[in-house]
Amino acid sequence: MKKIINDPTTVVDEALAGMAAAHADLLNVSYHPMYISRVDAPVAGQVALVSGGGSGHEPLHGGFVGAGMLAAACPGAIFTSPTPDQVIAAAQAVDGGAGVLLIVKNYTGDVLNFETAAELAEAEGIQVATVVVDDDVAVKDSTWTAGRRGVGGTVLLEKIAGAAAARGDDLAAVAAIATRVNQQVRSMGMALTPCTVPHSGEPSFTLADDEMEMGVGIHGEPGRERVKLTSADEIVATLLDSIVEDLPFAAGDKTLLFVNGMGATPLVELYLAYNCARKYLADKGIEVFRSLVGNYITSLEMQGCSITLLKLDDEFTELWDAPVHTAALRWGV
Amino acid sequence: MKKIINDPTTVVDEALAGMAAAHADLLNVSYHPMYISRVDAPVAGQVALVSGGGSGHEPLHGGFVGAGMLAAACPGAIFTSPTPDQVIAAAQAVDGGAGVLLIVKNYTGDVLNFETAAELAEAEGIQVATVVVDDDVAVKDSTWTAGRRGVGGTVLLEKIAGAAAARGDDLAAVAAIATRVNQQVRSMGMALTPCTVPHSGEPSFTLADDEMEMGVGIHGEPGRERVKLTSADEIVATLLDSIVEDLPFAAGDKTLLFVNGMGATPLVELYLAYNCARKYLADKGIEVFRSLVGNYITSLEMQGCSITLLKLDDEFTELWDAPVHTAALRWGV
Amino acid sequence: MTCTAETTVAAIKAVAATIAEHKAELSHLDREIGDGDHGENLAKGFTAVVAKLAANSPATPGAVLKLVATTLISTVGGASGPLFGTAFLRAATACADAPTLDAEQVAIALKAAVDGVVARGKAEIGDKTMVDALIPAADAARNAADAGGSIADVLTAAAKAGESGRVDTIALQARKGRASYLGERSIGHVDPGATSVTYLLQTLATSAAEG
Amino acid sequence: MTCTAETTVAAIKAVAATIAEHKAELSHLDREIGDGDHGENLAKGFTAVVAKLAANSPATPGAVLKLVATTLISTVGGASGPLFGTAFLRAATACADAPTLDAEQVAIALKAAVDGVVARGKAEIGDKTMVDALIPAADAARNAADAGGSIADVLTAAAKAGESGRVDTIALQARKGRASYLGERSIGHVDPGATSVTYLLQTLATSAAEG
Ligand SMILES: Nc1ncnc2c1ncn2[C@@H]1O[C@H](COP(=O)(O)OP(=O)(O)O)[C@@H](O)[C@H]1O
Ligand SMILES: Nc1ncnc2c1ncn2[C@@H]1O[C@H](COP(=O)(O)OP(=O)(O)O)[C@@H](O)[C@H]1O
Ligand SMILES: [Mg+2]
Ligand SMILES: [Mg+2]
Ligand SMILES: [Mg+2]
Ligand SMILES: [Mg+2]
Repeated sequence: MKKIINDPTTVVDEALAGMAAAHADLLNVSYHPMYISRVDAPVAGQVALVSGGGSGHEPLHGGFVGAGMLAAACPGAIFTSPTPDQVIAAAQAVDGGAGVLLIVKNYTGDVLNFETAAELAEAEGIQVATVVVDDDVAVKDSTWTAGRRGVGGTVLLEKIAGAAAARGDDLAAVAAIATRVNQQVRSMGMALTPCTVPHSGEPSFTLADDEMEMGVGIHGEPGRERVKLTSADEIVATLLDSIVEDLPFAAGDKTLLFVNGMGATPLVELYLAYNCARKYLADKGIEVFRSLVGNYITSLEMQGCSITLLKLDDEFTELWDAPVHTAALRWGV
Repeated sequence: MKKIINDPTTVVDEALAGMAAAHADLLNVSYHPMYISRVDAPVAGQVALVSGGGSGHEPLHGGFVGAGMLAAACPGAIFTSPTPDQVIAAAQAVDGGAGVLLIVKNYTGDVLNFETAAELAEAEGIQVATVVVDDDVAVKDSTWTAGRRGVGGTVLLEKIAGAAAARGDDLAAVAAIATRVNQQVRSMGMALTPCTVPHSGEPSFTLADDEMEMGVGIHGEPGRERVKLTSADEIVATLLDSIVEDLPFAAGDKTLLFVNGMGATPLVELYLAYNCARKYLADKGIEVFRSLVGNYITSLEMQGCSITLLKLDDEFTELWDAPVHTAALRWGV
Repeated sequence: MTCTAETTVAAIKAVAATIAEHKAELSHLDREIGDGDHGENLAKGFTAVVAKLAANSPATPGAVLKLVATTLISTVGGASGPLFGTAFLRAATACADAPTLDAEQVAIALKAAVDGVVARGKAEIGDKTMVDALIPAADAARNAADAGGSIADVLTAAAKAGESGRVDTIALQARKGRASYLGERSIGHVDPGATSVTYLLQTLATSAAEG
Repeated sequence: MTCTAETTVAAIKAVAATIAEHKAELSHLDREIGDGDHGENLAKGFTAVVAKLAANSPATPGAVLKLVATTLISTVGGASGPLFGTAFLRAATACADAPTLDAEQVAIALKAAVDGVVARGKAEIGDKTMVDALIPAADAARNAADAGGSIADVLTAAAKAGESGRVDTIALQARKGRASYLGERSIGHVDPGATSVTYLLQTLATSAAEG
């Protein structure tokens, strides 16, 4: 295992200290329990978005804390969901009286811990709503599984719901918009290489030099199937075939196309994949109206990419374009 | 070689097409000869910054084209400097009558090609000034080498000089500020893994599982020395020892600390390294007044990082804080 | 013997030692069909539990189990954190403030713990989770108690049944938790959570026999 | 024989073939002490040259060399682009619009090319660059011409001297170009540019001998 670290057991704490120092103008960090909150929280009268999950997906979620997006993020150990006490403390710290929306990626661990937290936070008198993100089309019918995973759609949902909260929508309205984003977004990912969790030191899976993993998750867990490495055009077509037919997306739809890197795939490959996706969607008459390309929801140093497609309406577009000021996404301010 | 590409010979063209599509609001792209220019170029009466170099360092330079930074970027083949005809065409396209500043990283290839271009552009009646960036302290005395390489300092120089051009400074003044940045900035990098140039298919060098390369460049070229992998604290201290003693930086100095990823190092490690650097500089009484953490000048999928330290004065700080609107750096707008 | 606060603390410390010992193995199993952190998650939690038990000395078995529960909930994370936490919490509630427990009470507490895991995680027998070890374990404990067995007999029976339920998970396709994402590729691997709960039961059994 | 536009075109095409053939080898050498693109850079350039020569038929050797120069400058990139480009440009200027060249003129053209490389790159003998092959080559060509040799004699002498200069680069520490960043670690590797110019000279010699 080759990493720039001091001690596998302190990676998250040290990285968090770095984030706090690098973005002191944006973020406050609490260590016991661990959460990141926007420096101006609580914002009175504004719904507060609280998300979280295992670490190792940076910039998700901490990089999205700030005006127009998340009020707080709760980082767990690497690839391990946070614990309820973190979520409760974060909710208490950022609740501006308008309630807290918990944004949870659909993994058993995250769901169970946030469920426990929600129960206890409500007991503390905090108004809580929860949205569970499950946009990963690689996972089959949920009667046979824990259900679809929350992946790239989470980034778009946090931005759009954050803008709704910033414009003053109440908890029910923000939760409704978040739920609607989850209904309109689909994603799928692939990996060329595994990643290595620091405290384990072992690659999360092994691939031959000519193999890739399609439908991979964001925790280095193996995906839907292992196939021979093919061209970028074929990779993108495989991902988009599943995405487009699932919603389904149809000719004339206006979309936001998000090409995401798993952490170790260079920008040149991501823009190349984005170009393949544009050609694919153009052939289907699907319009790309907004775009995001880069490493936003990652799996440590995994090589690979995921594609997320969101069906836009005017409200989503307006909320996407609204100002945001976080460490990882910033515009309009 | 595992990459998300279609054909090693068309990687740069396809990635550029993706960039053009993803950032149509910001960028125009010319393919023959190849250059990226800001969509509103030429800006009448404003000095135009033109940079360029081999591809594979994304977002450098194309990701820095836009208001407040570069007017144009000329991408060469991967790790190969662009050719003079690209630079001349770009200069002609973006010259707003106030002249063109060529920003060149100090590599023989880049210097020779930009030199040739400058001669020809001047022959075309364009006012040209050139600044050569050579901030890499890993390279020893230039009487024994081609001179220090241009690395991380290039990013800061392009931002600060771009802000000077945006505020209306004339060519001599912008060139003077760029030169002053180059005098006040120092960098050094290291690698945990090599990278693979698509058309070659071979790793740029080989490292044992317990080895790292200190003083590595950004072209996968080997560095100053190969040593055993150590802790993040030791790695950062080695880089900063060379950087701090070189300028030298002294207690009380206000600095901009830039921790850069080589492309495949996850953000969690970069923030951890940033934290190590903050502790190191605090011990020396050097103040970190501005910060940048992320993958901004990369070597394809190389794992590793570089540290860049710029001695700030009020003018540099004001120009750094000035609005910038590019694909990779954006604030204040 | 009967189960007191002291023997419960001793048993929990023994469990912490077992988990620490098998940490790498549990994470390895989790790498095969999950995300490779099960061993670390539990080890982190039980290390915290041992620290808590060093600082506090709860008066009853139930109070010990409650301290274990809250500590695991706030330190483990992942799926197993709330599940182990709920199990210990329900067991604690079942024990109420009884100063000591007999075999019958132990069987009841175990059943309550298992019901709690099922209620939280909504997994059924055959879903390839810790439930496949826990349900047979609770049933076997009940039978042993009805047969008038000692606490050691009850826990030994539970551990045996848990072990065979654990082995049965190898042939199963996961329908809950991360492993379910693998579909048929989850078949042929033993479930990490079923393994950790079996180690837990075995350790409780031995420390009851020794104690 | 004398050198005409036709024989020059033929020679350049032969050079393009040689470079294509040794592309991987040249990039491999460049990986050892550079950035691994020397072969690709030159192959790209000479492929473009061949295309240009298919579309145009310059009237004189000088015009052929000029076309080669401008094409290389606008297609190769890297250090070798401007250096090869300057070399061909200076040679073209030396040939002016002479319809044919004799051995003396070839030696003069070669000297002009080498002077151009030195002027652009500012490398000296011993810096471990293409200059270590080129300077001895130009000197040898001069001597062969003075001795009344044919064009083939002149180019063969140049190629021989270039080859030994190329081999000498192995022992040198680079002081120019990327390889210089390696300091002492550049010792023990042959310089890629010295190798490519030697291939170029050898190909010119053989095609002169055959032509
Ligand atoms: N819904 C569920 N009900 C019961 N047990 C479950 C459920 N989901 C997962 N588990 C158990 O949790 C174990 C994995 O725990 P762990 O690795 O610590 O959490 P995570 O999967 O979040 O990384 C599985 O082996 C399985 O036994
Ligand atoms: N200053 C210089 N003068 C002469 N030749 C040089 C100089 N710098 C580099 N070279 C030659 O260029 C060769 C490398 O060319 P190439 O790999 O195409 O360019 P780059 O180094 O930009 O990748 C070296 O092997 C060396 O022979
Ligand atoms: Mg986990
Ligand atoms: Mg090169
Ligand atoms: Mg796990
Ligand atoms: Mg090279």
